[in-house]
Amino acid sequence: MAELLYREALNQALREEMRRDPRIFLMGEEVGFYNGAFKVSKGLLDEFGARRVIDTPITEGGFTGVGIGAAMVGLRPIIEMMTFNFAILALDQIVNNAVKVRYMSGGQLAVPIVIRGPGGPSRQLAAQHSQSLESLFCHIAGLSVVAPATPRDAKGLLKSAIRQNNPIIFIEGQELYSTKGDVPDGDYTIPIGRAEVKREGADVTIIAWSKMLLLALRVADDLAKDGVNAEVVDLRTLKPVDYDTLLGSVRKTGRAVIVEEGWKFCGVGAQIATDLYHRAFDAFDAPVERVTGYDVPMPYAKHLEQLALPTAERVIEAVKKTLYR
Amino acid sequence: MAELLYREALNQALREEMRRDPRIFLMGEEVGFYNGAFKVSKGLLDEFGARRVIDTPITEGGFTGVGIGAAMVGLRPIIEMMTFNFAILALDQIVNNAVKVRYMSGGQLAVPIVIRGPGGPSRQLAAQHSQSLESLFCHIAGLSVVAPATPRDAKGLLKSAIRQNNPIIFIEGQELYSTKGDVPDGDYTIPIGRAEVKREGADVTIIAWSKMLLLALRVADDLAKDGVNAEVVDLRTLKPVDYDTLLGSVRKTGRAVIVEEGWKFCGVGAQIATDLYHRAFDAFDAPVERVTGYDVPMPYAKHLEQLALPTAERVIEAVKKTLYR
Amino acid sequence: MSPAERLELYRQMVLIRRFEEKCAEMYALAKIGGFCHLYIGEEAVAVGAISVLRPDDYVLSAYRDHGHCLAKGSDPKRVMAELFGKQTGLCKGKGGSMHLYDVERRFMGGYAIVGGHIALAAGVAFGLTYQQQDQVVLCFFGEGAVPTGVFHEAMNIAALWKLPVLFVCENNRYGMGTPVERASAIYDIAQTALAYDMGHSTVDGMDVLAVHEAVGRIVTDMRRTPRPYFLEARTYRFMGHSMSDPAHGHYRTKAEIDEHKKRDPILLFGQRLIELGEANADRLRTIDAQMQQVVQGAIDFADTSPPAPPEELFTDVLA
Amino acid sequence: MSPAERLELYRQMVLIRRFEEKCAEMYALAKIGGFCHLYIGEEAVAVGAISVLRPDDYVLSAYRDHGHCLAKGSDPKRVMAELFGKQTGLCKGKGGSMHLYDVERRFMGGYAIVGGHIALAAGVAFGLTYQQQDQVVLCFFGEGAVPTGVFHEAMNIAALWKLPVLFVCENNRYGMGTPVERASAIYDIAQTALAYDMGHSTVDGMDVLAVHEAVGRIVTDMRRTPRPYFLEARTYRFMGHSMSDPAHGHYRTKAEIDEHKKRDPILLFGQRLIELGEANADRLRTIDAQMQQVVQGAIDFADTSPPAPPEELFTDVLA
Ligand SMILES: Cc1ncc(C[n+]2csc(CCOP(=O)(O)OP(=O)(O)O)c2C)c(N)n1
Ligand SMILES: Cc1ncc(C[n+]2csc(CCOP(=O)(O)OP(=O)(O)O)c2C)c(N)n1
Ligand SMILES: [Mg+2]
Ligand SMILES: [Mg+2]
Repeated sequence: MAELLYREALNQALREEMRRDPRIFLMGEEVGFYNGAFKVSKGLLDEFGARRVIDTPITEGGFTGVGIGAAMVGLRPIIEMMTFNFAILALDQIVNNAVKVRYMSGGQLAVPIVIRGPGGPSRQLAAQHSQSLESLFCHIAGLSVVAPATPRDAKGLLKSAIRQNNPIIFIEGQELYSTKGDVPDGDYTIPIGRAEVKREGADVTIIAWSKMLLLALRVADDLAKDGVNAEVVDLRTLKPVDYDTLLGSVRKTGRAVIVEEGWKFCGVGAQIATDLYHRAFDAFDAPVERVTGYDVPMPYAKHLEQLALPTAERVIEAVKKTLYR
Repeated sequence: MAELLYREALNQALREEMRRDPRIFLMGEEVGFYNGAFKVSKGLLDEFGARRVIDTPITEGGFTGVGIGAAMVGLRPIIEMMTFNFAILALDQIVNNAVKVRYMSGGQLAVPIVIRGPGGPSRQLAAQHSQSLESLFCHIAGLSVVAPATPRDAKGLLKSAIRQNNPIIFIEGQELYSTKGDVPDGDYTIPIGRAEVKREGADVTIIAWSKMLLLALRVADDLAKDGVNAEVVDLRTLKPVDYDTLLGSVRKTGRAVIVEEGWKFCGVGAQIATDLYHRAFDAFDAPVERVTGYDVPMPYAKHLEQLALPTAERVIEAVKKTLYR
Repeated sequence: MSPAERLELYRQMVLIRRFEEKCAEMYALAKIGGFCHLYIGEEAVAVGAISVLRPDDYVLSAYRDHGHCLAKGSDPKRVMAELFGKQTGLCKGKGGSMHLYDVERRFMGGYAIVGGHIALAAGVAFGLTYQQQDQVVLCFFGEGAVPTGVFHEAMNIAALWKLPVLFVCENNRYGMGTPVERASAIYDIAQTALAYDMGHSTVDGMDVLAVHEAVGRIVTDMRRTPRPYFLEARTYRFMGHSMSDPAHGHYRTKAEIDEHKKRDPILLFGQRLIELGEANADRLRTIDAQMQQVVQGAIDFADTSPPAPPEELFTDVLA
Repeated sequence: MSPAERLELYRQMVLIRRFEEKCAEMYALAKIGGFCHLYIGEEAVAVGAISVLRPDDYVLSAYRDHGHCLAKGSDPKRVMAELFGKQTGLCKGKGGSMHLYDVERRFMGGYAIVGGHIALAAGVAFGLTYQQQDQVVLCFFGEGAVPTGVFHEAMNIAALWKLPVLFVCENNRYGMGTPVERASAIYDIAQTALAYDMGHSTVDGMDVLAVHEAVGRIVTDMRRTPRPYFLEARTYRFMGHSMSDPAHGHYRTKAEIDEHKKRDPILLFGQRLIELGEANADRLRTIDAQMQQVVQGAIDFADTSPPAPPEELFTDVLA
């Protein structure tokens, strides 16, 4: 067990997996000589060389397509989006090629590709650089989407993502890179598709992922002082959803609040809420509450940006609503 | 009142609006000399000339950006996507420019642009050409999304879309172009953001849009023989959602089935179901049922394609579930 | 190239022609559905170019892909069965006309998003270089794909990284109803390679030997010194853009088509073989008859093959 | 061009330089946040090019946009207030450093998706042509945008439709840490225009008069005969890519930067003015002092301005 930064944990996962399997390569903007825009790939060029750690021109669609093509001939590409904002430019390659080549070919091909990078709003980066796009990817049939919140989950989930054989979206919290946490030594994996109860409680279930998990845990502590004992579930994998864990929790608490940093309409929270109702209609003592980013482009000004995103106050208010307080 | 094809109704809307306002132009692939891949723009080049009916190279991102730029200097572009499958290539322009320029400029600019074209799975066109992408657009803050099911709604809603001052996604049913319906003569509009009860009933509410409305109405007739009196609500505008109409119906029936042709996860139906529960938790006598396309790429083979999409059988089954039959 | 090899080229072109003529019939009978884009008139490009390749070289194409797939050696039976949407099709009926795949023969697919597969082709070439293999990749696409952004992104990457991919632009003068003059700022499409310091040239796409020789030179050089190349093949589509499009909409005249049909690649090559004394009219007729039999065999196979079982809807989504 | 006009160019370059030096300070004090990309070293490009324009001509830029915005005549006070995220900013604090807009002055925005705004610029030019107006559009972007697909789509459309847009590529040799040699298959970026039969040339981006003259010729011609043009301005960024990037990461040496600083555009132009006898050292020092005052005034204005009220979060989403 060592205390590592989230970015260091990801770096370890990349390094260990690349040592294990020579078919794995890392491709993206500034991943090599620059050691990564957020230093996640620090030192990888030195260790693995320019053949396996490849800097690209600014062509997200192009190099994502290149990664898919390489996967079609047996390689295992890891494509870094400098930030997920730019993945929109690769969306056609992801939607129409990465996830469909296998099906269209009747199973002749597989596309084991990890598309990873930082996501989520980040300090005053404004409308074009500050947004949560995970729900867009979650809608696509055949895509798995992962969004770890802790260094331990980041390393273990990235290893699982790299080892599985299908296109997967791996969204790192841009604001989490410098957060610390205990990480088991050496090789371990965290299974894809498993949520985790990060805090036990009996009164209400707060469901969150990525940066919002930290908010949820903070809120849970505040609520405890108020005598409200909140259970906090870290979704970790957004798709496929681990309904067993979620249902186990809401059956116990009868109440759920979903905290989501992105836009509300057609967000992941909508899917989860609907499915929970559908599978445990009678378990709910109150409607599911959703706390999300507001449906506006992200403003630059700090004070407006803070208002645009979920706050502790809004989460607490939502929890109290579920408790009819 | 005249009976028109869906495509003819759209053609009338385009023609009448272009006559009304010289700032409106139509741009896209094959919209001019070819009269439109689906003949929606038939005759417009002859009437308005190549200055206002503009054929483009195959560059969805590029010409959508051109449209946005033109809107920034006072024009009112209508951008045709030959099919909405290709709009993915324009998504960055839509998400990061069309819907954000106004906000980023602090209100100095407006972007009155209509992005329209056929959407939805269509006869054996297979994975890359046969999919429903409306939910992707619905997730984007600041975007309105319209999907008319009848010739009357198509004309009236397209006129409203053209006259409003913001980016709007207008999805025509690729399989509806040759359907017929009564269309009022001359100039009329249908307001954006208003659903319509297309069939009254008291036992269950079936919510659908675009091609799925026709399925819902057919099913409602079958159910009637079974003594089940279904109300069918045509969403028409997917965002913003007309909750007054939806709530009016479910408060009456206590049961809802949402029929959606696209993929289930993070689909429009998830948002609607969650919101209905949230606003009328106690109105429901049964969980909302969703009938959607299965989460697979679209197969080419006809018999598999049919299985991939919502069928009358699946809708009826869902209705019966809500009735505990 | 030996007389036998030349006859083989003729055989392939005739096979593709007869195969697709039947496709048109079968489409009319609704045995084939979806979008179906015929390659009739352009056969010399696929046949001439692919004839240069080793079996382990790779080919990717757009949606007008029947010819490339057959030229790469796929069994006409399984191709036709795919078009019929049958279990015995190359892709179990899941891909259809626009998405043929035959990975065993290194035919890596037909793609329906214009330009999208060009990046994949560069990726396949990247994969080969990464694994220090000496195969090459041929990527076919229409001139309509040249304005697309992804084409340019792939061109730059391929040139920058010296990837062994030959970009074969099948310039048939039209993208659906749009003549190249109204879609591209340059008429001489090969000129686009200047933006990437990439080797480039133009070849008569109606002359199968010219294509064979040009691609031969390029591929030999590419195996020696890996680097991409851009080849513009001037050709012409005799049929409509797809089965749902008339042969001549008002975007081109029947006279124009007839003019081009005088240079029908099969006609030209047949005459050439006769001039060379490598075949006579009878021999050519025999080949034609044989190919018609092969195609009929494919039809029968497809017709009598079972459809994929319903479970197939949910398979092949994930590996 | 008159001596007074030349002095005005000098004044503008110094204003931008002093303005951005203060930005760096204010960023360190956390009065400015987000990504902040300084233009220091590249001032001659924006000032030389925009000095040619009429007030009703249009300019668009990428995220390194302070210089273009100021050169187009925006009030330094409102620009600085925008960077401070204040209500009095050009965009009420909603845009920030990467998204400055001053529509009254026809500065149509700074954009942060590399390449994305190039299509918008073509669109503005399309809109002008559509309305039969004779303005021109200047679109600034870095050499890192040249590989992007949208750049190429816009180039082809602009050339095909003869749109009055001047593409000004500010080639400062690096895209973040990537030297142009590792991002582009061509070193002479202007060559990219060959793929579109578009007029193109390269100019010394450290020489404000050279830029002024080159753009002058191009714009005069463009007003007479509307058609796009591609100008590569060779320049150099003295600071890091953004405030969060050191001036020289290990991607370039301090020595390299110092070498380029010898050709600091303000230094060069000051010497030139003295040679021309149009200014002496004192005069230049006075201008400098004046500009420092202007910048201080902007800081004070921004500092004392109120933030936007909370309701502003929800305004300007829809028109
Ligand atoms: C990105 C995209 N936009 C539009 C289309 C619709 N479309 C299909 S084929 C075609 C014309 C392509 O012409 P070309 O590339 O010259 O190939 P050809 O059909 O002539 O062989 C178009 C516009 C598409 N499939 N993909
Ligand atoms: C589509 C996209 N990909 C990646 C980025 C991240 N990024 C921001 S600036 C930049 C480098 C751009 O270099 P260049 O175009 O030369 O402009 P310069 O910064 O040198 O002025 C990159 C990669 C982005 N903003 N947009
Ligand atoms: Mg063509
Ligand atoms: Mg640069």
